[in-house]
Formats: sequence, C-alpha cells, structure tokens
Amino acid sequence: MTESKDEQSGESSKNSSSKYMKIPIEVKARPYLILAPSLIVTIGILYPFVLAIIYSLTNYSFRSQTYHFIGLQNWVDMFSKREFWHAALVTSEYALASTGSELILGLGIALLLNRDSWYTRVLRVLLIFPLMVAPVIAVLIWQLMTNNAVGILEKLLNLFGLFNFPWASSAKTALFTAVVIDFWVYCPFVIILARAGLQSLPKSPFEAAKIDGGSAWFTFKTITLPMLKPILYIAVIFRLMASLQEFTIIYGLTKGGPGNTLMNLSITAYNTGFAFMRFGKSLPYILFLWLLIYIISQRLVKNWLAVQKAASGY
Amino acid sequence: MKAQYSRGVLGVSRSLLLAIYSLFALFPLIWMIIISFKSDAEMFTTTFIFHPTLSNYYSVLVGTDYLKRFLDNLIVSVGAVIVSVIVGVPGAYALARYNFKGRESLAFTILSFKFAPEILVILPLFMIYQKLHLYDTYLGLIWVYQLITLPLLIWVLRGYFEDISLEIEQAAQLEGYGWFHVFQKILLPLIMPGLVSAGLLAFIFAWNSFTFSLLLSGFKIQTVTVASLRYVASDTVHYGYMAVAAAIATLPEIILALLIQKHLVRGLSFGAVKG
Amino acid sequence: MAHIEICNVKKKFKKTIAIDDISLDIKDNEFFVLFGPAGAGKTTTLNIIAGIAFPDQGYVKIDGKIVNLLEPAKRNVSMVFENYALYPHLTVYDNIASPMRSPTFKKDEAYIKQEIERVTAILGISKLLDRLPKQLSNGQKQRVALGRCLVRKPNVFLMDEPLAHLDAKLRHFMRAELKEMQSNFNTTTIYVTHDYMEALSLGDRIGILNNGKIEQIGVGDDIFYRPANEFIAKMMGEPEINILEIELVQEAAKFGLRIFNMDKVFELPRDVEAAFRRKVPNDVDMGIRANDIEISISKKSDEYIHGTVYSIEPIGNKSVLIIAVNDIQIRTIVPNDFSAELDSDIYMKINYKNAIYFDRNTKAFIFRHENEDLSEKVI
Amino acid sequence: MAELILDHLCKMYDSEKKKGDKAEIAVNDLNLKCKDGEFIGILGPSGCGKTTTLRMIAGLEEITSGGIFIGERKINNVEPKDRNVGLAFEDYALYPPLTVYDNIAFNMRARKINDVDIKREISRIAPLMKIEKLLQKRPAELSGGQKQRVNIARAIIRKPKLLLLDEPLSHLDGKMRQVLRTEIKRLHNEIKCTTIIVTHDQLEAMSLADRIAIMNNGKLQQFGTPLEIYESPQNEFVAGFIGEPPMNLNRVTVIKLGDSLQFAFEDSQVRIAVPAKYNDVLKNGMVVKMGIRPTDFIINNPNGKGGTEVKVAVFENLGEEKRISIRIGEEYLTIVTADEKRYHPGDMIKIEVKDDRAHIFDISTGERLSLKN
Repeated sequence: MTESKDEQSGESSKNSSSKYMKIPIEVKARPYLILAPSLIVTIGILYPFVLAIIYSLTNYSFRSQTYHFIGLQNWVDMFSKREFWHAALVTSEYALASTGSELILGLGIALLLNRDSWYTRVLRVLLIFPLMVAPVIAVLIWQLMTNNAVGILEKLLNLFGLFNFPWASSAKTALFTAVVIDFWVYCPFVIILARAGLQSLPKSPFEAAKIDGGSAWFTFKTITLPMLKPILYIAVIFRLMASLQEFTIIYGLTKGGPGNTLMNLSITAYNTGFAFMRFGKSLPYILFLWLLIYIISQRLVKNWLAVQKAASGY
Repeated sequence: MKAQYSRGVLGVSRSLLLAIYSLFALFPLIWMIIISFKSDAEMFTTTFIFHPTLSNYYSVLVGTDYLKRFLDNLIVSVGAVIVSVIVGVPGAYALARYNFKGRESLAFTILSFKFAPEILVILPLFMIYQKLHLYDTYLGLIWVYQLITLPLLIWVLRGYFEDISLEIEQAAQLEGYGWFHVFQKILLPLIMPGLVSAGLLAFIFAWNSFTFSLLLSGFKIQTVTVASLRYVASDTVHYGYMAVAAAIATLPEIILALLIQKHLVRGLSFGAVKG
Repeated sequence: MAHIEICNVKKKFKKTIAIDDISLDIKDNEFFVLFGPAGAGKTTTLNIIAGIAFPDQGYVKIDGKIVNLLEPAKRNVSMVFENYALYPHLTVYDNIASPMRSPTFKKDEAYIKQEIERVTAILGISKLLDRLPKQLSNGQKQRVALGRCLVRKPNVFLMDEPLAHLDAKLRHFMRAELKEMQSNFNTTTIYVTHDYMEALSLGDRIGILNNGKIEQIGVGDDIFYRPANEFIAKMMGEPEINILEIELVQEAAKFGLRIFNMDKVFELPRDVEAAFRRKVPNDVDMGIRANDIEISISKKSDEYIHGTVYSIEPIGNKSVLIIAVNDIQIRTIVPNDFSAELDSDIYMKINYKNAIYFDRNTKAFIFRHENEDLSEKVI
Repeated sequence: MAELILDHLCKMYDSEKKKGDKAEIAVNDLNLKCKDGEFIGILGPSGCGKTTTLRMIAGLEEITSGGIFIGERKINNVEPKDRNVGLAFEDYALYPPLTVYDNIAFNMRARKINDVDIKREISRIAPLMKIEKLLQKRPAELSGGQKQRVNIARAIIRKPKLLLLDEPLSHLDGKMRQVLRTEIKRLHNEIKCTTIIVTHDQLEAMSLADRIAIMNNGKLQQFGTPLEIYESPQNEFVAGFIGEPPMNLNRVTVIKLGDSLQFAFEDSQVRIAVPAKYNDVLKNGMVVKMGIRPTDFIINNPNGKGGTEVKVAVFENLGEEKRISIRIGEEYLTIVTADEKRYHPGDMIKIEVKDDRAHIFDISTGERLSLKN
C-alpha cells in the first residue's frame, strides 16, 4: 500500500542515466516539504532532551550563573544516595501496583460489559468519565471522598467499625491511596481497550468452541486470552510507561509525603531541581527514569509484534 | 435445571460485580457535585439530604480569578491543538504515504514524546524559556504542549490516511487533479471525522495537563488544573470551593468525551487499536 | 485514441521484480487484454502506463512520445480500478463528474450534466445518481467506475479487473455489454483480467503475463489452440486441460505414442508425426482437453483406456467425470444424465487429433495437428 | 449417521431497531427430510435463510417454531455440543492461537480425552484430509485450501452423525475450489455421513449434492436431484438460479400467426414458435415468462422448420464454447453453441429451440405451467 509512491522518488533514478529517467525535483522534494513542519517541531522538542543530557554532566544550578563540566560526578552521587534507591523502589511499586490492578480488573470489567443489554450500553458510556477527569482534579475529588470530616468513605468505614482511616496522611496507606486514584482514573482506559479487543475478535471460533464443547473457562484460557493479548499489551505499554513517571497524582496528593513515602523518581528530580535549585544534580534522576522507560518500551514494543503474530496465528 | 440455576447465579453475580465497579467509578463524581452544592454550614453535618445552594459557585466564579484561569486553559489548549493540526496533518500524510529513509524512526521519535517523563523536558526548558522570555507566556505553553498533542494527532491521523485506499488518490490524479487538489478535495474530507475526534481528544489531554503549566507558568498564566490546587493548599479549606473547581474543570471534557465516543478507542491507543 | 508502446520495461519493488523486461505494442483503437494469474505483474504494467508507477528501465510511449516520468494528471489516460476507487464522500453524480471538473479537463456544468445523462443511460445507472458509493451493490459500483471512465475522451482506457467482484451471472451480462459497447469506444483499451473467458471474449489480442514476463501475445484462437506452453494451456478452459506424460515410440520408421505405460501404441496424426520426425524431442507431454475424451462403460476397442471413476460432478447440461488411471486424474465431460458409482470401471478414448504436444522439460509448445476446418476459420 | 428431519421449521428475528416493523422471517415453514448417508445441498442467494437453517441445525440459533430431528430424537433444546454434529464454518473459524493439531484436538481436550487417544484419532483423520504435514503449523500460515481441510478435519474427527458444511469453497480460488470439491465428494463417499452443504454457488451444489433444496426468501422453492432441478425447474426463480450462463427468461406474449402460436418478445420483433406441446395450455394474447437455456438453441439448422431470423449483437469466442447475444430490448438473449463457426455483430442467423425445450412460467406467480395430460 504505502510502498508504491516512493518508487517514483526513490529507486528509479539510479538505474538509468537517461533524461527520461530523471525524476522532477518538485516530485522528489514533495515528501520532505510536506514533512518539514513536523520535522521542525520534532527537532525543537528534541533540543531540550539533548540539553538535559549535557547539563547532567555539569554542576549547573539556579543559584549561580556559571557552571562547568564535572563529568559523571552527578551520576555517581546519585547512585550512592539512599534516596535514589528509595525513589526507584517507590517508582516500581507504584507502577506495578497501578498497572497490574488496572490490567486485571479492567479486563474483568470489560468481560462483564461485553454483553448487550440496556445497562451495559449505558455503562459503556458512563464509565469513560473518570478517564476524562484531569488526574490532578481526580486527586481533588478523592480528597473530597477520603477526607475524614466531609468524606463519605469515612462514614462508610465507620459502619464497619473503622475510624479515622488515614488514607494519604499515613506512610502505611499513602501508596494505596495514590494507587486507588490512579486506578480510578485509568482503569477505564484498560476497559475501553479490552472491550474494543473483545469486540474485534472473530465470532465464529467461539461458535466452533460451542459445538466443540469447551467450558467457558477452557475457551477463555485457550482462545480468548491469547487472541486478546496484543491489545492487552498495548494497554500495558501505555499504562506502565505513564505510571513509571507519574508526577501529577503524587504531587497533588502529598507532594511526595508523608516524609519521603511517595518520593518516586519524578518527584525526587523535581525536588532536587526546583525546590533545592540543583539543576545538574536533578537531571540524572530523570534521565535514569527516561532510560528505564525507553528500554522497557523498546522491549515491550518488540514483544508486542511477536505477541500480535502469535495471536493471529503465525 | 441445575445448569439453569447456576447460570442464574452467574448472571446475578456478574451484574453485582458490575454494579460495585460502577459505583466506585461514578460515585466520586456524584459526590463532587453534591458537595459543590453544599453550604459550609451543612458540609460536616449532612450526607445526602441538605439544602442545595449556589453560593460556592458564586464565590468561585465571581469571587476569584477562576474564570480567567478557565480562559487561560482554553487559550493554551486550543492553541496547542491548532498548531498540532497544522503541523500534524501534512506530517501524518507523509508518514502514511511516502516511504522515505528514516520514516519509522521519525514516527517512533514522535511517539516517544508521549512516553518521555515530563520533568525531563521541563528542567532544561525552564532555563531556555527564562532566556527567551517564553516563561509564563501562552506561546511557551503552546509550544511545550506539542509534546502532548502532536504525537496523538500524527499517529492517529496516519492511521486514517492509511485507511484511504491508494487507488482513490491515483484515480483523482488520473482525472487531472494536482497533488494539492487531491489532498484538499479528496483526502481532507475523508479524514475529517478522524481529524475532528483526534483534535478533540488532543484538546482533552492538553486541558488535563498539569505539570507543564505548573512549572513553566504560574503567575500571569495559570491553567485550571494548577489553579484548583490552591483550594487544597489554602489554610481554611473550603470543601465546597474545591468541589466547584473540580466540577467546572471536568465538565467540558465529559461533554467532549460524549461527542467522540466512537473514535475514542482509536485515539486513546494512538491508532494502534481500530475500534 | 493513441498508440501505446512499452519497450523493455523493468520494475522492481523492494527486492521482488514486478515486471521484467516487458515490451508491448498496442495499436490505436485496439482492445488489448493482459491476462495472467495473481501477482503476474498485470496491474503494475497498467500503473506504469497510467503514470502511477514509474519504470526503472525502458520506455513508455504514448503516440510515439516518451512519457516515462510524466505525471498521471498530464497523460490523459482513464482508468477503472479493481476496487473501483470511488470517492466515498461524493454521490454517484459527483463521482462521475469528477474528471470533468478537474483543472486539467474542466468542462462547464451543462456539458457535464449532458455527458452524465448519456453515459449513465448506457450503463443503466441513471436512477442512482444521488446515492453514495456505500449504498451501491458491487455491480452498481462497477458501472459507476466505468461511467467515470467513459465520460472522458482519453488516449487510452485502462481497466483493471473491472468485472472481478461481480457474481457469475452479472459478469456474463456485463461482459456482453462491454463487448457491445467496445465498438463505440473509439479508443485504445488495455484490459487486465485473470478470467480466461473475459480474455478470450473481449480481446482483439491477448498478452499473457506470468512472473513479470510476457509468455505469449496473440489472438484468442492462437492462445487457445496453440498455447506457447503448458502454463498457458492450463489457464485456458474449464475443466483444466489434462497434461499427460507420453512416450514416443518408433515403429517401422514411424512415430507412435504410448500412454500410461500401456502396450498399445497409438497412431499420431500425420502432420504431428512428421513434425516429430523433423526434430525428435526428448520427453513429451500431451495436453488434451476434457471435451476431446470419449467415455464408455465398456471396452469397445483396444483404443479404449481403462480407468476408474474418481468423481462425477454434474454442472448443468453436462457433468465433469474425473477418471483415475494409475493415480493420475483425468478430467472428462459426459452428458448430465450419465451416472456411475464411484470407483467403478470406466473406459476412455482420447481424440489424439486435438491433442497439443509440449516439451516436458521446457514445458514449451511443440506441435498441434492442424485441423483443416479449424485453420480455415481461424483467420 | 442418521436421517435428518426439518419439520415446519421457522425462524423469526424481531427487528428491534425498526420498531413497528413486523418481525423478519428468515426461515419460513421449512420441511425437509434427508435420508441416512445422503449428501444434501441447501442452495440459495445470500439472505435466503440457508445459513440460518444450518445454524439452527447446529444449535447456534434458536428455533422460533417447528422441530429438528436427528433420527428419532428431537434436538430443539439440546446444547450444540451434545447434538453430535460437525460444522465446518465458512470463514474456517480455526482457533488462531492454536496449532493445527491443537485445533483438531480442541473438542477431545474439552471432553478430557487422554493424549494418547487424541493422538491416535488425529493420525487417523490427518491422512484423510491430507494435512499430515500441517499439524504443527498455525492457522495463519496456511493457505485457504489448507485451512478448509483443517476445518473439515476438526468437524469430522468426533465422528458426527451429521456433517454440516457452510459455504466450504466460497473463499477459495478457482483451481483450489475444483480440487477440494472433488475431495469433499470422495470424503463423503468414504465416511458416508449424512452431510449438508450450504452454498450460494449453484455449480457447487449441483456437483456435490445427491439432492438439492433451493431456498429463496426463507422459503423452500424446490427439492430434488441436480438433474431434476436443471431439467424441470418448478418456478422462475429456480430456473434463473440454476445454470451458467443463466437461462434466458423473457416476458413474452403469445400471438397467433396463421394457424401456429408464436412467442412475441416485448420491445422486439423477435418471434419464436411455441412448441407444439404447449398448444393446449397457451392461448392467443396470453402473457407468460418463457425460459430457454442458452444451450437449447440450434443455429441455422439445415433440416429445421426454418426458425427465427435474428441479428447477432455480440459474439464471444470462449475457446470450446461460443456465445451469441441477441438484443431483446434492454436485455440479451444468450445462445451457447459449440460449432466452429465465427459470427460477427450484425450477422443474421436463424435460431430454433432444440427439442421444444422451452419452459413457461406463470407471469404473476412464477410457477411452472404444467401440461395437461
């Protein structure tokens, strides 16, 4: 499909020196002209990335105007610090807990929604709403829910004999609270994707299974799940990448507290860079996170291709 | 009989599970609305039965600069989407139709903006913006918002362009239409539904963005997402104000979401899933 | 109206060679059919003439002028695409009007209206003008695509499998319609198909493509009766021609043939025998069409070959009887009231006069008996 | 193996979307009796109810009314898996993530049969369908023809009483279709299982089935052997549906010329003599649908009674067979001939109907007009 056009511009020119074989310059240049604006924007966006890498090798700080290269000092400092390892741990805990819960429950709910009746039709629309709420607003909404004075959840828990559940204010429950909010916002994302996946599955293999007599679980395990994998993979890629670098929810909820409980890499980098004004020192944290995300995403994308092949039966 | 019975149990438990999740997903929004209509006096004493009042709305909308923030958010988000459309439509076309060197790397670079940690961009940009006087300006925010809106538009639209069969374009060329005419008369109308929905979704993402505007603006220009945080931070917490701020920030998106339902899957997955 | 030439054109996509050194000379006003299996390079050849694809080597000439890199819009060619390529957002009227509204071929709206009325009347789609393509059946879409092509006066009509997606009945009628219309085209037409009936029916001449190469160019009778190789023979006709290995035996200075390792040596038609004598071939295959085999339930003479009924499939006014001889299946035709148990004994007699002989190693045509009355009529 | 009886079978879909509309009748009072071991074809255009019928037999579609019996047993309310039918789906419906082996084993795995038995059964079936070499491949690696073989293998592995084939050849290309058609015929001869094939392709039904049930708009049109259906179609629909090229069906008026009756075509001067056998049924001025198969014409018959002179509009040389089209108003009258003569547009030829093989149908009901005996 997409191949045939380039042939006008690409290969044909080199094979013959005849004047009839030269492709007019305006035809040749067309793709690049069309692409030019996005190229410019892309380069404009890439520039700060490059700058970030360079500055991570300096002692740049907002306090002083001058700076000089200090090699890998910032990186060495970071790896030797406890706060880094703590941040890495928080980052992974948060990412795994939120992505995991969203994936499993999201798939489950998508399966529940995959029947046609009036209430599933209504719910399919309504359940999108949390996803549309800005994460920071979601934090606000959940503060209204969890607040011990006005929150309804306190009243609900009182019924079960639980009083003053600490939510975000205790180190024990802060991560849980943050993950609940993340789950609340992003579970619909997985639901929407998983349901689209379920809808796109061919119907006839399931009819064949009916005649073949597989139980619901047997059919789900051997056919549905493998066929759904590519889409679940996409959901995981998107969710994992985003939750690894989650800043908004944690910042909005506790700014990383209580204490350093929720200090993940993003928050730590923010604190070092903006709160403590140590710009050069903050960059390794976020570059490390970026590298991590980059490697994982490359892996996942590669796997995704393999999974997609397997699911469609190659 | 036994089979029927167990099927009945299954059906009931399915509905029950669904109801629990629905309550979890939707009740916070309802609660937000309820609180937004509660007076401070009734805030702590009542749950569902109270005397609704508009006083919170009045205080927030008239008493503070919240409306101005709403407008700021609108300008920045709409601006970002417009820039992305102008840049992204031709870009998506080129990525869909031409097979040039480095096509896939370019496409993936653009996609990787979506996954890049925002703080990573913000730290260097903060300094650049100070130097270029883009800090706390509409233009500065619109520029950095391209990280949010551009990958989405390019990737989604690329899919829509690829859906149009090459033969349609070729047919038009054979009929004597030049490249630009083909683009304008044939391709643009065909991708329009996709363009509108992707644009709206990009708007929602831009509208919801928090970190960029928190760190690259904040005095003259402040988005709703940033502005609403102050209702938490203030010493005497007005829960009613908080609810109003949240409700007003959320309303436009929910309306937009209803409009683009059909295209949502495709947009959310950046074109990977054709819902 | 134009004279289309393609000289030694080559075209590669990535690593696959789509067309490999093709030369065609299509005369003004000729209806030329490009015939071949999927992936033979038919569509690529059309695209190169249209200017949608540019050749890597060689020349494309329209009326003697080299147009290799001329953009499609400037070639004044008109094309019907296999998938119709109708504009989904335009009505039938606007689809057909589209070529007359383009900057290059602009006409005034009154003329457009008149032309559309004329063409849609011929095609029987006058009542569909307000519909969108998605509201049309395949047959209707195909007519609209044809209409969009016919409102123009181009150098050449290019038609890419225009009937491929129609059901058998509609295809039969549309083919006849097309053939009747053909005389009014007054334009060179190049028609791509993989359906041998379309090729034989419509083509003034037929060019057969396979793996990017031209296998044979000729009029229908040439290709049907004297196919250049086994591949072409197999493409022409249903049921497919039987290709059987035979053995040439020299008896009393005369060549005869043995088949299925039988003892019997069958006599060859005189001109065939003479041809073999002029140049003795190594291994010979014989192509024999289903119609040229006579069936009997008893062995009437020693010319009858024994086999068993492998399958019998009625197809209307006749039945296809497949006979198994030593694990080789031979397709034959019997009347529709013929019945036999599967695996029962059956005898067949081959009409060697209508056999086509091929070289088993190169698969190339060697000879065919010149049927007196046939050669008379094939002019 | 068993006989299959469809007894007043009906299927209605309530059209929820268009309120006020009557329920849509997909299958309307269908009665069919298939003998043990018989190969039955259900033939009709898309939307005629043939697939719905098949799906009701398989248990994938609820029955609105009527009954389905396999042998003595009424299976209306039996779960699909307990009906003991094998179904080969039109789109193959293979389980994409599973290998061919696992696809075929699915049924036995679901019934918890041990691996040794599964292996034995598969090695019994695989050579029959010529898929021994494909067992470790996945569906997407297979060609259409191979997929269909696997599909059929999966359907027959549990030795069903009834084998259902849903358009088994419709997605294959010409050559493959021919090969597999023959193989299905051979397979049926081997396993002798009552088989029902659903198809829209009359050639497929004719060549495979012992008897064909032709359906249109949910109703059975005719049930008979391929020969019966071809030679004496019960109504205009069957006449037009069976045969390639299709039967010429034209609206004609019977007129009296001298002492003989003639069919007069509308919008045309062409007349064709009414076969003598219809003299009692037809009267001057009657309007009927006349059907003549393209192969039932004789051209320029030297010993004929003269025939009708017509002008050739289109001549097509298709190799062995030649087709002549004559303009009749907007339509064509098609004639198929095998003689070697080449005609040209504008040539005048004389045609007559072979052995009086013209069919006539009632103009309003489309039913065949029978001869009074």
